[in-house]
Amino acid sequence: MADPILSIRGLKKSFGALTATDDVSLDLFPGEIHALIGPNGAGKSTLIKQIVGEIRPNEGTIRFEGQVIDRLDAAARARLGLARSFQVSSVIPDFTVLQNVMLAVAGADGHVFRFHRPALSDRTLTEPARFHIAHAGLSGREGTRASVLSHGERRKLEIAMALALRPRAFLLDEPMAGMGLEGAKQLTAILSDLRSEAPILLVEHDMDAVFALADRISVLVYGRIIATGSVAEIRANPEVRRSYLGEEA
Amino acid sequence: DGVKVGLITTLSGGGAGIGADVRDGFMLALKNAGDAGKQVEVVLEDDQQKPDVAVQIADKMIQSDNVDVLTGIIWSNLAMAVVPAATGQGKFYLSSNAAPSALAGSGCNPLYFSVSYQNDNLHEAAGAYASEKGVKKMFIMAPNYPAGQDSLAGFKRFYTGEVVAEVYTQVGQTDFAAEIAQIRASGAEEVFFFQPGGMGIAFLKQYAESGVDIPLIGPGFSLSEDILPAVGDAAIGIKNTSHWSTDLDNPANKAFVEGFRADFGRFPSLYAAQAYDTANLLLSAMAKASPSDPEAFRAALAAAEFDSVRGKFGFGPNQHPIQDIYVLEVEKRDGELTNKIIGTAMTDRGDAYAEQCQM
Amino acid sequence: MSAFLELDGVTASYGTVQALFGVSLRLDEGRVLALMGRNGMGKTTTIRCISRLLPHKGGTIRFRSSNLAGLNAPRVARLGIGLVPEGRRCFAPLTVAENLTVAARPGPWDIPRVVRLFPRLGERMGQVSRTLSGGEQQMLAIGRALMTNPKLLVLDEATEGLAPVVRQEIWEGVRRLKAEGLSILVVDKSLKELASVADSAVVLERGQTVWTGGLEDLTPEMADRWLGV
Amino acid sequence: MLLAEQVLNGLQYGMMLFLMAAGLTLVFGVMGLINLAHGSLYMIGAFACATVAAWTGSFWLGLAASLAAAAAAGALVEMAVIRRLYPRDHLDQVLATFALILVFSEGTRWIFGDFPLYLKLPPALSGAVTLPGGLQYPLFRLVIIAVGAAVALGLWLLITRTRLGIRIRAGEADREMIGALGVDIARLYTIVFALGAALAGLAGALVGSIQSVQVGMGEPVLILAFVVIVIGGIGSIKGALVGALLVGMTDTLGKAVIPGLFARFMEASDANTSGSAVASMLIYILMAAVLLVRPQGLFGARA
Amino acid sequence: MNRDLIVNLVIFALLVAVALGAHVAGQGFTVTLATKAAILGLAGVGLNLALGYGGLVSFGHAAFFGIGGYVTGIFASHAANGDPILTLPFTLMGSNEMLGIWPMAMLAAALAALLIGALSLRTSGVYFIMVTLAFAQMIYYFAISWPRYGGEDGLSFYVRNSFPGLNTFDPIQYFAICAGLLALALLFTAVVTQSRFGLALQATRQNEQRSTAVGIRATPVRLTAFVLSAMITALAGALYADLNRFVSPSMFSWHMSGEIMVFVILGGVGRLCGPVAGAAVFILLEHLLGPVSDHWQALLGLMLLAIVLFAPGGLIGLTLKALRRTEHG
Ligand SMILES: Nc1ncnc2c1ncn2[C@@H]1O[C@H](COP(=O)(O)OP(=O)(O)OP(=O)(O)O)[C@@H](O)[C@H]1O
Ligand SMILES: Nc1ncnc2c1ncn2[C@@H]1O[C@H](COP(=O)(O)OP(=O)(O)OP(=O)(O)O)[C@@H](O)[C@H]1O
Ligand SMILES: [Mg+2]
Ligand SMILES: [Mg+2]
Repeated sequence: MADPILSIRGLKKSFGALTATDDVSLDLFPGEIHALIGPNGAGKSTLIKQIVGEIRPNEGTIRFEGQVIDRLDAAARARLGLARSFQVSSVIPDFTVLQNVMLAVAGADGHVFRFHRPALSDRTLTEPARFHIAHAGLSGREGTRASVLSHGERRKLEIAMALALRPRAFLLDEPMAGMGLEGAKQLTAILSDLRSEAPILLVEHDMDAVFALADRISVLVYGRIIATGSVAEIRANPEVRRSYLGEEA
Repeated sequence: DGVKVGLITTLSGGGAGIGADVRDGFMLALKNAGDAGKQVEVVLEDDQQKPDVAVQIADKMIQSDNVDVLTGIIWSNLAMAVVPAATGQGKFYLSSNAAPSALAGSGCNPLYFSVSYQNDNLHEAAGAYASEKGVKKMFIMAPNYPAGQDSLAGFKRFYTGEVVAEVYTQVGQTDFAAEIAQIRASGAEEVFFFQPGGMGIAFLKQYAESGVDIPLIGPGFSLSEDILPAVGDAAIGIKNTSHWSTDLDNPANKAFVEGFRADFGRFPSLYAAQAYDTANLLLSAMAKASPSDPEAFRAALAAAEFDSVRGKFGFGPNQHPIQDIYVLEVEKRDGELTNKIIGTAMTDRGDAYAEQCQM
Repeated sequence: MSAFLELDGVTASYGTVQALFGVSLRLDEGRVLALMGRNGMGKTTTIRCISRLLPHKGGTIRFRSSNLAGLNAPRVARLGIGLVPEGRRCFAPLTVAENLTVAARPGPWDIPRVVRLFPRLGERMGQVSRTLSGGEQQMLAIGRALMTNPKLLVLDEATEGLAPVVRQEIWEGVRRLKAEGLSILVVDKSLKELASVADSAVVLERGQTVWTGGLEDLTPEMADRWLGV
Repeated sequence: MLLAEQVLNGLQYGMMLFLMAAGLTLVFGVMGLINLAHGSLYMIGAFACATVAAWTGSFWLGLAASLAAAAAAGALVEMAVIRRLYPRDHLDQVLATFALILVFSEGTRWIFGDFPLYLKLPPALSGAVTLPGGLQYPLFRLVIIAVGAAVALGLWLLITRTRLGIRIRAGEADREMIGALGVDIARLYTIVFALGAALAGLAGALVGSIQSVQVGMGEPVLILAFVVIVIGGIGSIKGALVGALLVGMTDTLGKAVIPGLFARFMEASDANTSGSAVASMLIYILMAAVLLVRPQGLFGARA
Repeated sequence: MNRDLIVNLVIFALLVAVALGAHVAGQGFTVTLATKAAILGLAGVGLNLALGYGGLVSFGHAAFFGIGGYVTGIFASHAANGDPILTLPFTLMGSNEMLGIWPMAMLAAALAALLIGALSLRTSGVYFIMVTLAFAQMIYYFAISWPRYGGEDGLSFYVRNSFPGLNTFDPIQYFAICAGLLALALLFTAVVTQSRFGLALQATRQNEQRSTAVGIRATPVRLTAFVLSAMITALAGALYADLNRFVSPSMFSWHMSGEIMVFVILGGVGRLCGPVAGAAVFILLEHLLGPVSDHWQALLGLMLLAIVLFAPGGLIGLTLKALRRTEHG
C-alpha cells in the first residue's frame, strides 16, 4: 500500500475527568474514503478538531504527507491542504455565496496581503469559485447572502468551500446532516468522485451514505477505536451493532 | 462707540457652577455701570471645559463675531490654548481667572492681562502664612498636573519649615482614604491641600469623617462660595488664602456682594469677584480709549483706574496683579457658609515670573 | 370538530423576500403530521410562523381555537407548543441542567424522565452546553422542549446528527408520546421512519402546500418530484 | 500600622468600586448590554438622595428615593430605548447610551442647577470608630464594606441560584429562542435593568454622601466599573468582586508605595510627580496585564 | 453607478460645497467648522477601517489621534525655538513643514499601533475594547503629568505649519488641504476594502473560525488593518493640531475615543463616508443647538437618540433605505 497521507499516532485529549480521545491511531490513504463512526459524544469531532489544529492534543503525533504538523497552527495546516467542513455550518454570513467561496480560494493560494486589485474582478478568484459552487449544487445562488440561505443550502456552501481549498485531504464532519434526501444523494455522488482528488475522512451518522461510500470504517466509542474494517466487517461486528448501529446494520 | 467682548466660559458639565459665577459677576458689573455698561456687547459661549472647543470658539469670536476683547476662561489648560490664539490674532485677552506661569514669564504678551492672581499666588501666601505662624512640619498635597505642581512649588517658595511629605494625587480622584492615612501617620502639624472642584468637596468631607484633627489650610478657591454649600459645616474654621473675601471692607465690594446676593440669591465666589473686576477694568479703559487704538487701550488698561472689589489693585510689569493676599476662615453668616478675613499673608505681592517677561 | 392546529393560506416574508406563498395544513389532536419538501422550500419558515418567531403576512393560523395572529412568541409557547428548532440552539453558556430548567413548566416531564430518555445527558448535567457534542446538543434541545410539557411538539430535523441507535430511540419515543396523546409536527428526512409514525403528510414546494394526504399515498413519482428521491 | 491601614483602605476602596460596578455587572455582565449611561443612573441616585434628604432631613428617606428614582429611570430607559435595540448591533447601544448621558447630565443640571449639592451621612453612620489594634477608622467605610459584601452575595445568589438568573443568561445567549420556549424575556429584562439601575442609584447615594454630588460625577465611575468587570471576567459576580478588590488594592497601595520606591533612584520632587503618574496608570496597567495573560478575564468563560 | 457610491460622493460634495459657499459668503468660521468636520471625519475614517470592516472596536483611537497631534506640536515648537527634538541616537530637528511632519506623525502612530495592536489582539470582543482603552488611558495619564511638553496645560505653537504653495492660515486653503487628504483616505479605504485583503479582513470579523479553516490567519490581517487605521487617525490628529495651533492631553482622553466612535456609528458602521456624515452632522447639531438653549447638550442627546432609534445602520443606512423606498415607488 502507498504511504498514508494523514497518519495519527497515539492521540490523547482529556477535558477534566473525561478522556475524549483515548490513544487513537488512524491512517488515511490516498484515494480512500475512511469513515469514522461512533455514538454521540464518542469524540469524533474532537478528533477532527485536533487534526486541523483547532485544539491541542495532550499526547500523540500527527503526520501529514510525511511531515509532523503538531506545531503548526490551524491556518498553516489549512494551507498545507487539510480542508474541513464543520458539523454546525460555519460560513461568512454577510458575504454572498460567491464571496464565501472566493475567500476559500484566496486562502488556499495564500495571497491575502494584496491591497490593490478589487477582489470581485479578480478572475483567478471568481472563476474557480463559480466552478466549485456549481459542483456543490448551488448554481444560481452565487449572489445570495449566506445568512439567508436555508439550512440545507448552507451545508452545500460548506462543501463548496471545502472543495475550493483544493485540499490534499478532506475532513468532513457530518456533511450529510440537514441535506435532505435529494441533497444527500447528490452529495454522495460528489464525494464518491472526490476521492480520486484527495482522500476523505468522513464523520457521518447517515449510514446509507457511509455504507455506500466508505472503503474502510473505523468505529470510535468513548474515545477509543474499537474496530476498523470494511463495510461488511463492520456491519457484522456485534459490538458495533449493539453500541451504535442498532437495527440499521 | 462700544466694545464687543467674547466671554468664553464653562456652562455645561461639572464646572458649570464656576462658569455661572463668572458670567453673573461680569454681567452684574455691566448692569451696575448703567449706560456705560450698555456700550459693552457680550458674546457668550460654552467651552465645555475642553481646550480644543475653547480655541475654536475663540477663533469664531475673532473671525466671525469680530470681538475686540476676550475673557472668561476658568481653567489654565484652556487658557494656554486660547490666550496665544487670541493675542496672536491681535485681540486683547483679560483673564478673569487662570493665569498660568507660562503666560506670566517668558510667554507674556502686551495684549494679555491677568485681572485675577498669578496661579502661584494663593499657594505662596499659604506658605508665607504657615511660616509666619511658626508651623514647623507641613504635609502638602495637590493633584498631579501643572497647576498642582505649580501650587506645591508656590507653597514651598515661601515656606521655611519642614515639608514632611509631598503627595501628588490623581486628577479627578474622588477617594482620599490613602492620603488621609498618610496624613495621619505623617506627624505633620498642619496640612496644605490644593484640590479644586469636586475633588475638594470629596476630600473635605472624607477628612471630616476620618477623625484626623490636624488643621487644614488651602488656597481660597478650594473653599470658595461655589462649593462651600456642598461641603457643609465640615468646612467651618478651615483657613485659606485669598486676595478677596465677601467681607472685605470697601464700598465697591459692599455694593458688589449685596448686589450679587440680591440678584442671584447666593454669596458670590472669588470667580464672580474677579469677573466683576474684569468688567470694571474694561469699562475704565473704554472711558479713555478704544481697542481700535491698541497702544492707547493697553495703556488705559495698565493704569487700572477702577474701583476694585479688592480695594487697592495694580499691575506689575508683566501685566499681572500686584495686590494683598489675605488669610480667610470659613464661617457661617446669616445661615450661609462664607469666608471672613482673619489676617494678611502677603502685601503688595506680584509674582515670581515677572523678571522673565520681556515686553 | 375544529382542528388542533390549522394553517390556511399562510404567507410570510423575510424583509422584502417572500418565502411562503400559501401554506395550508391541518393537524388534529393526538396526531402526527409530517411536513416535507426539499431544501429551502419553506418548512422551517412555516414552523417559525407557527411559533411566532416570524409574524406571517396573510392567511390564518389557529392553535387550540386561538387565532395566533396577535400573539407573541412566549404567549404561543405557553399555549402549549414545544419547539425543537432547526440547528439545536441550546443556550451555549448554560449547563445542561440549566438548559433543561430554564423554561420548564409543571407536568409529567421532569429531569429524571428526560434523563431516562437520554441517559447521556445525565452524565453531562453540569457541563456547559457549548462544549457538548453535536448529538448531545440535539438530545438537549429535545429534552428542553419536553420540559415545557407541551401539548404540541414541533420537531424540526430533530434527529439530525444522532447516532442510528439514538435515532431509533427517538422514533420509539415519538411513538410513545403519540400514544400518550401528544400532538406532533415533524420535519425529517427519513421517509421510512416518518411513514411509521405520521398519520398524514404535507409537502411544500416553493413556499406552497402542493400535496396533503397519508404517507402511504405518496407515489414514487411524487416523491421524486417533490423530495428528490 | 500605616501599611495595615492602607491594606484596609485598599479593601474598602475595592468594595466601593464593587458597589459602583454592581449594577453594571447585572446589566452589562449578565444581560450583555453596553450601558454607558450607568454613571448617569449613579448620578441620579445621588441627586435624588441629596434632594429628598434636604427636604425631609432624613438620609434614609433619601436613600429610598435614590433607589426608586434610579429604578424608575432605568425602567423608562429600557422600555423607551434599549428594548428597541436588542436585535441590533451592540454598537447602537453605545451610541444610544452615549446620547442618554448627554440627556441625563444636562437634564440634571436643568433641574438641580449649576452647583454641587449638599449630601451628608446621617449621624448614625458618621465619625470614626476604633478598631481592634487601636486604629481609628471612619465608620462609613466599614459600612461600605458591609453593603458591598451583601450586594455581592445577593447578586451571586440571584444569578446562579434563581430561575430569573438562568433565564436572563439564556436570553443573553439567544433571545429569540427563550421567547419561543414561553419565557416573556422582555418583561424580565425590564425588571433586571431596573434592578441594575437601582443598584447604581444605591451606590450613587452611599458613595455620593462622602464625595461630591455634582453633574459629571458619574463619568469616572463608568470607566472604573467597566475596568472592574472586565478584569474579573464578564458575567461573573465573583469575578467582579475579585476585580474590584484587586483594583482597589492596586490603586491604594500603588499610591502609597510607588512614589517612595521612585525616590530611591531619582530626585525627591521628580519621584513624587513621576511616581504618582505611574500610580495613576497602574489600574490600566493591571487591566492590560490581566487580559494579556487571561484574555477572558480572571473568572470569565472562554469566549 | 451604484447607490452607495452616489451617496458617498454626495456627502463629500456637500461638505466641499458648504465650505466653498461659506467662503464666498465671507463666513470664515463656517469654513473652519467644515474643516473640523473633515478632520474629525478623517479620524473616523481611520477608525472605521478597524471597527467597521475589521470588527475591531477600538476604544483607544484617541491614542493615535493624540500621537498625531503631539508629533505636530513637538515638531512645530522645536522649529520655533531651534532646539533639536532628539540628539540620540540621531539628531532630529523640529520642522514646520506639514509635508515633513505628516509622515512622522503617521510613523509614530504606526509604531504605537503595532505594539498596542499586537498585545490587544490577543483578546477579543469587549475585552479588546477595554484593553485598547487601557493603553490610551496610560498615554493620557502620562501626557497629563509629563511636564516636558506642558502636561495637562498642553502645548501651543502659535502659527500653523506651512504647506508649499498655500497659505495655511487662510481658512479655505487649510480646508482644501484637509478635504484633499480626506478624499485620499476615502479612496484608499475604498480600494483596500474591495481588495483581497479587504475580503479577508471582513471575513475575520464575521467568522474567525471559518477564516482560519480556509487558511487565513486572523491576527496578521487584523494587525495590519489596525496599524493602517491608526495611521489615518494620526494624520487627522496632526491636522487637528494645526487647526487649533495647540495640542493637549484631552486629545488622548477616552472622551475623544468615544467621540470618534460616535461619529462612525452615527454615520453608519462600515460605510465608506459614514464617519464623515457622522462628524458633519454632530458638529452641525452642536453648532445649531448651542444658541437655542443653555441646555443644548440635552437637545443634542435627544437628537442622537432619535437617530439611533429610527435610523438603523446610521445616517447612511437611513439614506439608502429612503432611496430604495422611493425607487420601489
Ligand atoms: N471543551 C470541552 N469540555 C468538556 N467536555 C467536552 C469539551 N468538548 C467536548 N467535550 C465532550 O467530549 C465528548 C466528545 O465530544 P465530540 O464533540 O468529539 O463528540 P462526537 O463524537 O463528535 O459526537 P456527535 O456525533 O454527537 O457530534 C462529548 O461528551 C463532549 O461533551
Ligand atoms: N433569515 C432569512 N432571511 C431571508 N430569507 C430566508 C431566511 N431564512 C430562510 N430564508 C429563505 O426562505 C426560503 C425557505 O427557507 P426555509 O428555511 O423555510 O427552508 P426549509 O424548507 O426549512 O429548508 P431546509 O430543508 O434546507 O432546512 C429559502 O429560500 C431561504 O433562502
Ligand atoms: Mg460531532
Ligand atoms: Mg429547515
